[in-house]
Amino acid sequence: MTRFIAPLFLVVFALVPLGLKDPYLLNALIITGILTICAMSLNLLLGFTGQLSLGHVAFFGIGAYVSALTALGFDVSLPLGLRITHEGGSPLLGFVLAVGLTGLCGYLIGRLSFRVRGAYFVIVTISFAEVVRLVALNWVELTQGPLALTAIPNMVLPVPGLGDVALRSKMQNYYLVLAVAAVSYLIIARLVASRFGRAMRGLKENESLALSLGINATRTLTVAATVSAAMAGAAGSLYAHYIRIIDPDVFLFSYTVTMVIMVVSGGKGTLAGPLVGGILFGLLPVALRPVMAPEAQWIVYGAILIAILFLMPRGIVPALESLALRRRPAAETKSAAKGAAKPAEAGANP
Amino acid sequence: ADTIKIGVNEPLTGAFAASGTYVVNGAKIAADEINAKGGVLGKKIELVIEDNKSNPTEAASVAEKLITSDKVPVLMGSWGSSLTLATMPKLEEYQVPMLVETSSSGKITTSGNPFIFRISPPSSVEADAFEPIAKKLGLKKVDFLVINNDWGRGAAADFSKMLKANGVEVGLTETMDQSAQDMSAQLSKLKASDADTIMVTSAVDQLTLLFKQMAALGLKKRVITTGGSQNPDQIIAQAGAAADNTMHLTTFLPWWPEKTPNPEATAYFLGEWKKRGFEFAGATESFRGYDGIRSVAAAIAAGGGTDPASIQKGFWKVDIVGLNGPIKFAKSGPAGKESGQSKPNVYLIEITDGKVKQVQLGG
Amino acid sequence: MLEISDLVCGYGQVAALKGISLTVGQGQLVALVGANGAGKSTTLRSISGLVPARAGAIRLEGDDVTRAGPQRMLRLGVAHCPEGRRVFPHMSVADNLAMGAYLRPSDAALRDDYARIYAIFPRLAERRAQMAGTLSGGEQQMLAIGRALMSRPRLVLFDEPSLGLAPNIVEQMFAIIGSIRDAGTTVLLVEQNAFAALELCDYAYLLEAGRIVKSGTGAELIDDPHVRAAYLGS
Amino acid sequence: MDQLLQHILNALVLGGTYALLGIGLTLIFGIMNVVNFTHGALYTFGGYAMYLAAVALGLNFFVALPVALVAGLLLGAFIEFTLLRPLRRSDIDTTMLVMIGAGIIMQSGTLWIFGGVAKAVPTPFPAQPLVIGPVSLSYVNLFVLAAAIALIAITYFTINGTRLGRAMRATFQDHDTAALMGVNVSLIYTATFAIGSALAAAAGALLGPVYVVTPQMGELAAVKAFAIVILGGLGSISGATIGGFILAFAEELGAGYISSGYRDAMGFLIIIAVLLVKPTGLFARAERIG
Amino acid sequence: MSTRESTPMSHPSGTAILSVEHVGMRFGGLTAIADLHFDVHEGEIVSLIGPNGAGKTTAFNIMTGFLKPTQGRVLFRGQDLSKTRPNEIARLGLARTFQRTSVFADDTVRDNVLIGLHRHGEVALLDRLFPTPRGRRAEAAVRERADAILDLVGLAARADEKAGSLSYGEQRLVGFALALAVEPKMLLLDEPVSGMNASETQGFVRLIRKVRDAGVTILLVEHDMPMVMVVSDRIVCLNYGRLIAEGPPAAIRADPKVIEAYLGKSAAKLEHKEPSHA
Ligand SMILES: Nc1ncnc2c1ncn2[C@@H]1O[C@H](COP(=O)(O)OP(=O)(O)OP(=O)(O)O)[C@@H](O)[C@H]1O
Ligand SMILES: Nc1ncnc2c1ncn2[C@@H]1O[C@H](COP(=O)(O)OP(=O)(O)OP(=O)(O)O)[C@@H](O)[C@H]1O
Ligand SMILES: [Mg+2]
Ligand SMILES: [Mg+2]
Repeated sequence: MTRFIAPLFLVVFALVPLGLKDPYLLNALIITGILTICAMSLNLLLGFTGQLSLGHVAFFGIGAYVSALTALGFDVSLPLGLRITHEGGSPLLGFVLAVGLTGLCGYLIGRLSFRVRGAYFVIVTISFAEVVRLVALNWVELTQGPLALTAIPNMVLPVPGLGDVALRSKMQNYYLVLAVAAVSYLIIARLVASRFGRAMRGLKENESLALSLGINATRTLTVAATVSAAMAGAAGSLYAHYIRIIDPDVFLFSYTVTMVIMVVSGGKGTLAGPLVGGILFGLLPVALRPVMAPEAQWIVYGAILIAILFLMPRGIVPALESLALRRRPAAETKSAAKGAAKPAEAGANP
Repeated sequence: ADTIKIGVNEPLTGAFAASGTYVVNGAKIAADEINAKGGVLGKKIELVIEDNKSNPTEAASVAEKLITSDKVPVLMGSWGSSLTLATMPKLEEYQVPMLVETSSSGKITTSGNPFIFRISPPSSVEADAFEPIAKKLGLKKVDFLVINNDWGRGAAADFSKMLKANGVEVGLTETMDQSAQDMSAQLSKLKASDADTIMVTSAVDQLTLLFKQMAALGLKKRVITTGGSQNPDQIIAQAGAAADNTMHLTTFLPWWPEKTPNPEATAYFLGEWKKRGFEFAGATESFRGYDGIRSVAAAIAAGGGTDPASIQKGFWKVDIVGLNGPIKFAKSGPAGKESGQSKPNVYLIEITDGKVKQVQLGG
Repeated sequence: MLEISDLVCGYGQVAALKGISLTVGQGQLVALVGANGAGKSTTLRSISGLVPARAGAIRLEGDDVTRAGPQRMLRLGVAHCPEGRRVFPHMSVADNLAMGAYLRPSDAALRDDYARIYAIFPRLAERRAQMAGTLSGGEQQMLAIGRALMSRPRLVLFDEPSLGLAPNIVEQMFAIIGSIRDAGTTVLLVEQNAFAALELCDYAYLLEAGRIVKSGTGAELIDDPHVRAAYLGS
Repeated sequence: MDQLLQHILNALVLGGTYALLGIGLTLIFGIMNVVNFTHGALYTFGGYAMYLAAVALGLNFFVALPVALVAGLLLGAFIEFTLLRPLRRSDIDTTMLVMIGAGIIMQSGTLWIFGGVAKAVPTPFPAQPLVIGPVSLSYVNLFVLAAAIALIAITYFTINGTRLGRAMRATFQDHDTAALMGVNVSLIYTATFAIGSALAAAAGALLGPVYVVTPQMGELAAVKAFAIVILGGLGSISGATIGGFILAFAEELGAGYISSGYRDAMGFLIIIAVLLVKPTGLFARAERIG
Repeated sequence: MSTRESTPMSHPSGTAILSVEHVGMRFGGLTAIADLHFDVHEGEIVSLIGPNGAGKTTAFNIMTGFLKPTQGRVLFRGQDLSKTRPNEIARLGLARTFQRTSVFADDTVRDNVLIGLHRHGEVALLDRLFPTPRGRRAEAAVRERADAILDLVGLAARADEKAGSLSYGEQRLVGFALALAVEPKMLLLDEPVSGMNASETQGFVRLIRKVRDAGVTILLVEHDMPMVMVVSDRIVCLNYGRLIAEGPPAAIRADPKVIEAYLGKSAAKLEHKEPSHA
């Protein structure tokens, strides 16, 4: 049943702009879409490999900066008298470079930090994001630091017959985000369904057992981290060319928190989870804004988050799934609820 | 419509909540005053206040909402420079002018956005105003300690330039994170340097901490703060004796309404401020909101229309006396796409024995 | 001492016990045998209160304890030595034993109890300060047994205590269980080493797929052709 | 040289406060395995509790401190009881998210009630610093260091030397088996969270008067606390203490001699470096496989 | 302590598939294994026995790369495993089970085996990104293999249940099925029949014989002496990390050192019971 969520979303959201002319809501949907791409990419790590990255915003931010700097150009001097000057180029090239470079960052971080797991991985990712933020803040020559990169051009796409088209309108950006989201979803879906997905699942549940079965932990996790980072980088690039100004605030921890909220509330480790969570928590603030005081909006936001988890501890999509299961004949329903004692689980031996 | 809407895009939650709230309170006083006097162009003005959550993405979204959903023809905002910068593409997109009441980044008025009108001084303006004072104080060597954002960095750069041009030596430039609470490392380093003066740029909370920590470290040098967000009364209340003998560059003198460029308005504003139960301490920040809305109203009146284009034109004709000096927009930025920048007065005050006193420079 | 009637319990939608009744007399050693998944461990878990009963009753010396939690059961003198060791991995051997005596922290006899356990399992004495999680499997099993005895129970539930123990230790362990019984403690024993358990016990029950299918003295069950074929491997 | 001495002294004082931040979290995150996103909010809560007790109620500073600590204890117990207990068997990400929600509510609630303007809490200590040769140090910092060391010592003893502490460790290693030992598992969950919260609140109450109290004061504190806990090894009180001092020295010397812009990066760089060399943290606990 | 010289003669046909060469392992001050030295030959079933804490599991952990020995090395089919990681060792064809039950508790039993079969159904990137018929065929083939393995170990009826909800004994079978899914050349089994009763054990003996006959060499750690005696071609006995005896079951059963350290009185029973197992 939840299999149909994604195609349904695609159809519905492809039709939305035809009926919806309010640019503010379209803007909200674009931002939500960008964050949802991030959430999907985070889900690949958190949901499918069980590794929580609380530094995911780093890839988003790096993607944004790489893409913006590629488009704007820069001129930096490096130690040893080196000097790099770049004239500024196509935003599309920026997008490609953003994906490539964040993928590379993801790969390196993966190589380095998958020597550590669990809580240690969490802190390495937080640390990485914090260090990157401080570099963006302090390397003024390259990033303009807190003075921000402004006047970033809109994304440009080559359209056959029309030459290069700058995506200025909301509608164009909306469909661009939708397309990138769809492609990301497809990549994750196929990856997870493959044998590679099985390897991720094995590692998530019982690492030493997975190793003993020949699953290459480092490679599997590194591939997941690379793909995940590249997607977040793509989202960052879309963001930079849409908002058109970035400063070190793109590395705000609260973006990571938002991504985590989207993934876990929707249902981590499910394909549709981040979509559902993303749309919900992307649009919730928009819905709350007109009805109450600013502080109250946050309080209600937090309360709704808690309420969802109380009702559906494993997230919305898994809850829908087990609801669907319960409707079927009782014989098939070996329910999802975790049993009481689990002989195999306790203790030190992983 | 029978009212004229003014969009107010300020941080009411998140890191800058305190400042944004001050500005909004000042804005409300101005709006009520204007409406009590009959409004503008025969219509009442209506503030549409939105919280940008101290987050640039939200600031842009809020601008979008105010312009497209609430259909405001003019905006005021957005306190922090990155918040303001994030809204600027939207102004261009929808051709709606915005009055900038607090942000200090030079980029705001130099990047060729003709919809921007700013009443707060960028640090270069402040530095220029400081030039005669610096000479009189006889500064020899100056270190900087600034908040690590556009405001602090901009101040350090502009003041250094001005000081060097005047033959004053510039030593260290240390930065501190926006949310940092412990600055003892930076201060110990500054203590050991041979400069006679430290110029500090940061918000009031961090200044309070700095003065306390300076006292704890026994750091006794001349300290001058810039940026006008010092809120001296709060500093005195919270840092106590540690704040003694610190000097502050400020743009508003609420302690002596009679000395301000517009004593009448100042008295009214402070009276209202008190009547509404706000603490006196906040006046030094909230007056920007008050002046901002008054400037917007003046622009509407001068432009003669309630559409964005008339208001934008009207801004160029604004000529009123704000609480900190004349508000009149001069052209700034690339030709043909200039933004407006007003040049406020700058004063130097000093805290002695828990009291604020103006440093008379005899000029 | 312990009386179970028509006990039903399970996990999620699965019923692991489908109405079992059994009795353990004061001072008796009763064995519970059955195939993998028959529900032996579940029976012990529901007695000690880890798995709630869905129907039926558990009575201890006549009092209804069906809904009593683990803490209350232990206070009443029922100790449960769980299947699969379940030692506290990041606590030392000595701390694990101390946990066994959690409910009687200031008992003067505690020292004697440590000494007694260390005497039974000298290996544990050698490893007093080692983290339990790094012990070998058999060492952990010794610790689990010792820990259960630390509470000075009147009724002990042993779930496969011989699991992973070397043959000479298994022998020793059965001797210990026998001597516990001889000292007046009641024992309910679940064992895969059915032959040894049946030889030792006073009375035995055979559990299959959540139901008691046979009961009798150990010797009777050993001689039962079905038991011989299905559980004793001959 | 004088500057170095001063830096070292600063780092010692700062290290004490960091250690204090870390130990509350090491209980909840390290031992209980709850990724506690309310830690920062509890720290803030301690600051405001101190403000209310000392300024609004006018209590003596040394009376207000324990009041704030007890308030933290009660709030922690309340959070555990209402938010964590119903989700006891859920996985760590679910409870983490609930804690995120609770943290958001607490922070926004504080802003709503107290406004964004910083509050100051007066201390009875002399404003003049203690000057020893070329270095100086404020009395209030000295007091905080002493209080931090005392709290750390008490916590260390409670966890490692008492029956309660043993029951805590046992419960979070295997709660079913702990229940079989006669431990009242629910009580232990509540107690552990409450103690961890009380320590966070104590840190806020001690540091609030040193700094100022704002609704955001907990944000940075929480991130540092996580770093400290992991640097020292999860669940290890002595590890968290040492982690706190390491972080303090890294920041202080990094800012003093490398670049103040990268001050906060120093700690994180050290963390990355340490974990690369010793992936299990500085004070790993032994594990075995098979 | 070196009785190993006899092996080449007693197995003229076998070449060593696994050689443990003077391996030592220390944990802090504790010597878990000291100078362990023995070979296993292709097609053999060898048992590694010894008292609790003698170092058997530690030896397995070294052979499969989970621990790096502090001394000595292990060769598998001539290849030195010193620098090889656990997953690479599994790919070389050396699989193991764990003493502690170890399954993917949240997955169904079939999915467990599918994870074990992760190397199968290797499909091209294109097939991975789009559901091509070829990809689907490969997937079906893998599922078939998984069901065959479950059939073999007798878990077919439980295939759709969560592995974590199985009873202890059943989970041990899942562990065995997982090791088989690796398609090993050699299997290391750590107490596979613990938690099984005598009849179940007999079934398991038949199972491993079948596996051996399919060409898989087996090294077994087990405390169930009747089973060890009946199934082993050869037995290696450790005590305190040292090899104290090595030889065919009959010799080990009678070895006074082994009786003293390990077998106890049960040694006598073994002789008497053995025929009934054969
Ligand atoms: N935590 C659990 N969740 C769901 N089902 C469970 C759980 N634990 C046990 N079961 C099921 O309950 C039934 C009885 O299990 P139990 O552990 O009592 O068997 P047992 O007789 O002790 O078997 P063994 O000899 O293998 O230990 C089995 O079918 C098992 O699958
Ligand atoms: N990580 C570790 N740290 C410290 N000591 C360890 C560690 N792993 C094993 N040991 C010790 O090494 C010795 C050998 O352990 P091992 O698990 O190999 O024994 P074993 O022969 O498998 O015993 P059993 O038959 O009881 O399973 C034991 O005394 C154990 O306590
Ligand atoms: Mg069992
Ligand atoms: Mg072992």
